[in-house]
Amino acid sequence: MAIMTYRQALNDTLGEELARDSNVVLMGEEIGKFQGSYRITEGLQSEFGKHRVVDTPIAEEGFVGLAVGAAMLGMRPIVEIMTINFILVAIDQIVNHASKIHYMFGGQVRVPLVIRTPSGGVGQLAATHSQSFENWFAYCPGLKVVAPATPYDVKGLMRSAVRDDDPVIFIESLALYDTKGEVPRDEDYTLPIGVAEVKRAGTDVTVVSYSRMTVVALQVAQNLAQEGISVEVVDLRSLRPLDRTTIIESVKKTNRAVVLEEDWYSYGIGAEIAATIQEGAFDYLDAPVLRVAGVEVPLPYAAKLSQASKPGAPDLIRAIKRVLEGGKQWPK
Amino acid sequence: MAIMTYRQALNDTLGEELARDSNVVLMGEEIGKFQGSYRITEGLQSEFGKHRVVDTPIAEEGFVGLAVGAAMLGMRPIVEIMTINFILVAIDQIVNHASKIHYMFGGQVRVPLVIRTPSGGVGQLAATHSQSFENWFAYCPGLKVVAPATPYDVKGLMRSAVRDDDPVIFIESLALYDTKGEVPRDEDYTLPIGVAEVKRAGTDVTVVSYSRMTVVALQVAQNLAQEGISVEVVDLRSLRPLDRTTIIESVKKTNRAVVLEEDWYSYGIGAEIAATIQEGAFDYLDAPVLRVAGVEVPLPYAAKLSQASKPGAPDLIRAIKRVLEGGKQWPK
Amino acid sequence: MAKRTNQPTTGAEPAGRDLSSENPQELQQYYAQMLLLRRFEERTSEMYTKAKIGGYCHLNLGEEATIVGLMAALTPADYIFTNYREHGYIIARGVAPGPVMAELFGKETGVSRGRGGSMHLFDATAHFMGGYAIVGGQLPLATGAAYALKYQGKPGVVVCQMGDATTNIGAWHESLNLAALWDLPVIFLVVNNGYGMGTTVDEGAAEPDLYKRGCAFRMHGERVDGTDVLAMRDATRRLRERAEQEKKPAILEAVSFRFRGHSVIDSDRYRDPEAVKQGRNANDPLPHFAHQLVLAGVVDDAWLKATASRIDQEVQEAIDFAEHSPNPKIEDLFDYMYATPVPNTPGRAEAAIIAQNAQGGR
Amino acid sequence: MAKRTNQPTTGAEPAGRDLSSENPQELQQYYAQMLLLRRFEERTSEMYTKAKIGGYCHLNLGEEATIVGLMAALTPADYIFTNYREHGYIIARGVAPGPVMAELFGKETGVSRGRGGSMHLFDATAHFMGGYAIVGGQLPLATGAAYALKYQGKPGVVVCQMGDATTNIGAWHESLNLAALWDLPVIFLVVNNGYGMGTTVDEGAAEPDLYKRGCAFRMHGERVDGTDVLAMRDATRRLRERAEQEKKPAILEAVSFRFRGHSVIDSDRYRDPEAVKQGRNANDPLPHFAHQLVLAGVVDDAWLKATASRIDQEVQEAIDFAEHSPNPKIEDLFDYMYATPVPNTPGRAEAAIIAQNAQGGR
Ligand SMILES: Cc1ncc(C[n+]2csc(CCOP(=O)(O)OP(=O)(O)O)c2C)c(N)n1
Ligand SMILES: Cc1ncc(C[n+]2csc(CCOP(=O)(O)OP(=O)(O)O)c2C)c(N)n1
Ligand SMILES: [Mg+2]
Ligand SMILES: [Mg+2]
Repeated sequence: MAIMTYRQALNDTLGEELARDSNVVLMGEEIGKFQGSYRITEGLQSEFGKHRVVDTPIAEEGFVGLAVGAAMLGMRPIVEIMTINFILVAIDQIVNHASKIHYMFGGQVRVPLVIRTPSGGVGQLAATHSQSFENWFAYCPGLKVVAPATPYDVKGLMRSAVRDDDPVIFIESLALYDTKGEVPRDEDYTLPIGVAEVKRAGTDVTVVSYSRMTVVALQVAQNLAQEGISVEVVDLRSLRPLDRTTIIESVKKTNRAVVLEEDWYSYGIGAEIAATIQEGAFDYLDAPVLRVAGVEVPLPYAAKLSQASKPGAPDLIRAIKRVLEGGKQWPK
Repeated sequence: MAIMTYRQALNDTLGEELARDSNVVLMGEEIGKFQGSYRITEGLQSEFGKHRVVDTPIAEEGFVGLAVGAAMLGMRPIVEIMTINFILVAIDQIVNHASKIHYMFGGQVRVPLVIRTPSGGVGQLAATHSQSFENWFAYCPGLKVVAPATPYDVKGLMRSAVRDDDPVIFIESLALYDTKGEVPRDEDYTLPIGVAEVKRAGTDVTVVSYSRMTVVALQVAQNLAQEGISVEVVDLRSLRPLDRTTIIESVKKTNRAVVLEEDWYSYGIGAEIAATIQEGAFDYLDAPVLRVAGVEVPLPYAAKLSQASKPGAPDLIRAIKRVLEGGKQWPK
Repeated sequence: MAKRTNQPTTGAEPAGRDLSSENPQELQQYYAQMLLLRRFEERTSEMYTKAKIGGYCHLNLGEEATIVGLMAALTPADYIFTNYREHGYIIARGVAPGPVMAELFGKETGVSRGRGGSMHLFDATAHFMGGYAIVGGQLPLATGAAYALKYQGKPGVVVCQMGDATTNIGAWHESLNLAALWDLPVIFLVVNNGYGMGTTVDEGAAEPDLYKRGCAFRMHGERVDGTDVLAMRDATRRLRERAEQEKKPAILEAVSFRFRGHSVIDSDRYRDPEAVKQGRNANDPLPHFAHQLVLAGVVDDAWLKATASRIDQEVQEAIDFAEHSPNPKIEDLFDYMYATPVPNTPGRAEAAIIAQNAQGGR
Repeated sequence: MAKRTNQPTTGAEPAGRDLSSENPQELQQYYAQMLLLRRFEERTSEMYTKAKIGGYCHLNLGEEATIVGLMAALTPADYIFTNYREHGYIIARGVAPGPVMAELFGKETGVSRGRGGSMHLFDATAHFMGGYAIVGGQLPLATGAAYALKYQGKPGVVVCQMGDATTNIGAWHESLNLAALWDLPVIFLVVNNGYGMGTTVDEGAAEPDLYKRGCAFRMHGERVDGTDVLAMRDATRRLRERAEQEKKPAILEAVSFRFRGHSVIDSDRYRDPEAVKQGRNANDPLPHFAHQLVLAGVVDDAWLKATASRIDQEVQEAIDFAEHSPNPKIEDLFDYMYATPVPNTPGRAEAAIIAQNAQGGR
């Protein structure tokens, strides 16, 4: 085992996949000469050359669509969208094209494409630079959407995504890039898309989350263990397909659930999780499923307002305690 | 009272608002000379002139953003997006700009803008022309999203939308344009944005829906009354703000709920409704909240496949009967 | 090239033309193909009226010479991306009319297995890479296909067809810039039929000489009479050669006249019926070409008659094929959902339940 | 106009310039304003390092002449939309440095009440209509503002500032086409500092002479030396006049040199430090202009010294103002959420709970 950062896990895997298959290319703004705005692609252009690691103009719709078209002819592009906020100008190519091409044309052509992009907020990036839109993509049949929380999962899911013949939206997190974790040395493992993982077993309450929020949930679980509260943490890992079985089985055991998510509360990922749980584990629930999510404002810049608008460990702890008391108030 | 179609109600109200306020303009593709692809704006260009009813090039991002900018200087544009499928190329201007400008700039400027567009499917318009994306907009703080089901509601909500100083997404339905309803003559009533309506009172089960699905729900309710099943129909009317209280109060009374929605099942509007109900009426629920929604495929063209993929009255009836039996299976 | 946007030629009888350098069989085939497209679209319109076809349906009437001339210049290695007005393109590319009509009928034997419909035709073997129904959506895709050809060192070029009004959307700018910047082998074919839906070229484009709009990318552009099959073929050949050999993209603007409304359900009431009639007569590629062929002695009246009846027959057979083909089964609803299967996705079991419910009156 | 993209001028001492037709007070003011922007940005960078400022922060160093020249030509009726690199613009437009610095500090006294931050400055009174942080996002908005001016018959024009790399995005095409098609009074100011982030103009634009890209819309374009405050002012005046009187939009490309990395956290390692140093020396608008003013007898060393210390003082006061201003209150979190209140939205009661929780360690 080696210890490495989430960033390093991404960088390594991208390098490995470039080396493995000459049809794999990386594309995006500033990923080459600039080394990537978040240094995910550092060193790769020098290693693989400008035709494998391609710097694009600022034209997200153009180069995302270009990657889709190239994929239709057998290439396997991995596109970086600098942050998910900028994906809005390219979303037509993803949702009206990439997601439909295989099905709508009766299975005649495949779109082996990965779009990787960090979601969520960090620092004080304010309203236009702190958003989460993974729920939008998770809504769309034809796409696969993954959102790993650890360097280990990054490697396993990125390998699967690159080798998958469908368009995969690979959600990263700015705030995770520097986090560390164990990764097996020299092992070409993959993780299945569409399968959640119980990252920590527990008996009193299930916390369902993904990406950075899974890390927060695991920390809270560890802290609450000291208070004698046993938290099970289900890490979704994939948002589409959604592994409803793993979620429901967990809640059938713990009888209580909280969703922790960084996106906005209404119509976010947590809505689907709560709806799924109440439908699948109705008779098992001792309290309503609560959602801990972002406050519904265009994220303000000022540090304290920004902080107060983002979900964090204290909010999760409060929610867990509420469901343990069978708390049923609404609104929270 | 007059009987008129949903289309006529739109056309009338747009004309009235054009007449009332010279800052109101209509903009969109083919809304003038062509009279609107769905004839919503028929006759308005001849009546009000080319500078009030403006035909645009095919440049949704450009003219939606143009309308936002014009609104910032005091105009009150009403933009037609021919169908919601084409809004994807303009979504950056709506979500990254229109929805944030008032808040992010500390309240210094307003964006009194209406974007009207039909959502959902009809006929065999296939994968790229049959989608529902209102859940995406409902997710975004700073927007208001309404989706009327009847000519009466169209008039009341359109007036409110045009006179509101925030960006309002006005969701219509292709399949409703020819439906008829009663509308008071010569009365300048408005309906509040953010308030749901119990469109039919009942005692056995609550059906929550909006837009065209409300019409289906009302029909089903009428039919099931003959079988002795009393269905309460809550018409959301607004998706953002969401009137949680009305939904929850209804379910507290009926103890059972089904959501009927035309969008895709996972991460659709119904997810938020089900999550809201289980949280707000947990102790009152005798069965899980079920969702009747679109099958998760890029809508196929072939008539039977297409039909089978869309939710309809029989599906709603099945779901209602399931919740009445306390049905708790998953998956359905 | 003298022809101006929105200025249909007058109905003067075309002069005889020197066709001595042409292969007569090829000329005959061009004519036959144009007639095939014409009859196919006329019958398609009829089938739509009979409710055999649903959704939106856009015809190529008036654009036959553009399409046939284009395809005459392409090789099997080339790829074609189009918009939703593409019935003629896939047929002229060599796909049998039967499976095309079957797609319009929504049948399992259709080119897209009934999943796509009129706006979404596809044939992998013919390198016909799809009709796309979001205006401008095919431009980045086609640019990407050209990127792949160049990257993989394969021969061939990509043709990206679109309408005049499509040059006003952002994807135009981004795609052409990328194609020019990276020297990609792609021809952007702008079919200028004078209208978006009811919007004229001048009402949408601040530079209505559309072939000139490549100036923003230092990209070469040409305008050609899209009702002249030979001019169209020759222009395509030139630009194709340049694209393949020098990897230089180009714009080809083909000007023609839209015979009917935007789609079969558009009653075209924003155009003056008299002007439309005149425009149609003046710009109909078929009689003009027939006249030239007769004058040059390439065909005679008997041949024209025989060809017409052969083609009527062929289109009728396509309709019969479509009519008698099976519908896709609801049990297959989730086939082609994902190319790489993953857990927790619905499959045949779920489709069977949906099929059962549907029979129960869904 | 002789100046080419990406070819910084050499460091030769500028020749004396005939300034006799200029108003000396105005010249002094231009210089003082340029120096104010310079010092403001230098201190901003310092404050960022001290963690007084968060988020992303982009400086105008090297662009002072562009900004001051632009603003010198505008009238109070005009409106300005910019990208995220806009500190200098709002100050040169007349907004006091204090509230601008306060915004960077995230304070309630900031120009956007602390909600926007460095990338999202706004001042309604000054008609400074916002910094926008999505590349190209401001273009349709500015076009719409011009539309409103024309519709409402108001005087004035709109200036839409952007960077060189922004000319590659679709919103550019759609906005310029609309502006040209509808004859809107807007000037598209392209600040060509040679780079997107690390991408040069040639690496992004197939037509790297950016002012020429208006050809796709029959739109006039000019290139000006963005380090020459008077050239910039005069070009703006000309285009402004044309826009206001004839309602003709135009492109103005102002070429300058980016002194540092893309943003304060960019270490600029993709540029050769020696070349950057040279470029900075050769293209620094301040010493060049000071030299001209001295040669022309408009200012002397004593004036320059006094001005420098006055401006240092002014910037220090801005920092002090920011430092001592209050933070926005969490209790106000939902203020400005909606301009027209509607039911079922969170308000002060909900904000109070959030504030309480936040104190409890959120
Ligand atoms: C992004 C988008 N906007 C609007 C439409 C609706 N629409 C379909 S075709 C069309 C006109 C296109 O005109 P043109 O490009 O000239 O092609 P033509 O139909 O004349 O061949 C419009 C507005 C669409 N499909 N996609
Ligand atoms: C749509 C979008 N894509 C990418 C980014 C990230 N980004 C911010 S600034 C920038 C470079 C812009 O360069 P230019 O237009 O030349 O302006 P400059 O910063 O040089 O003033 C990029 C890529 C963004 N904010 N928005
Ligand atoms: Mg056209
Ligand atoms: Mg730049």
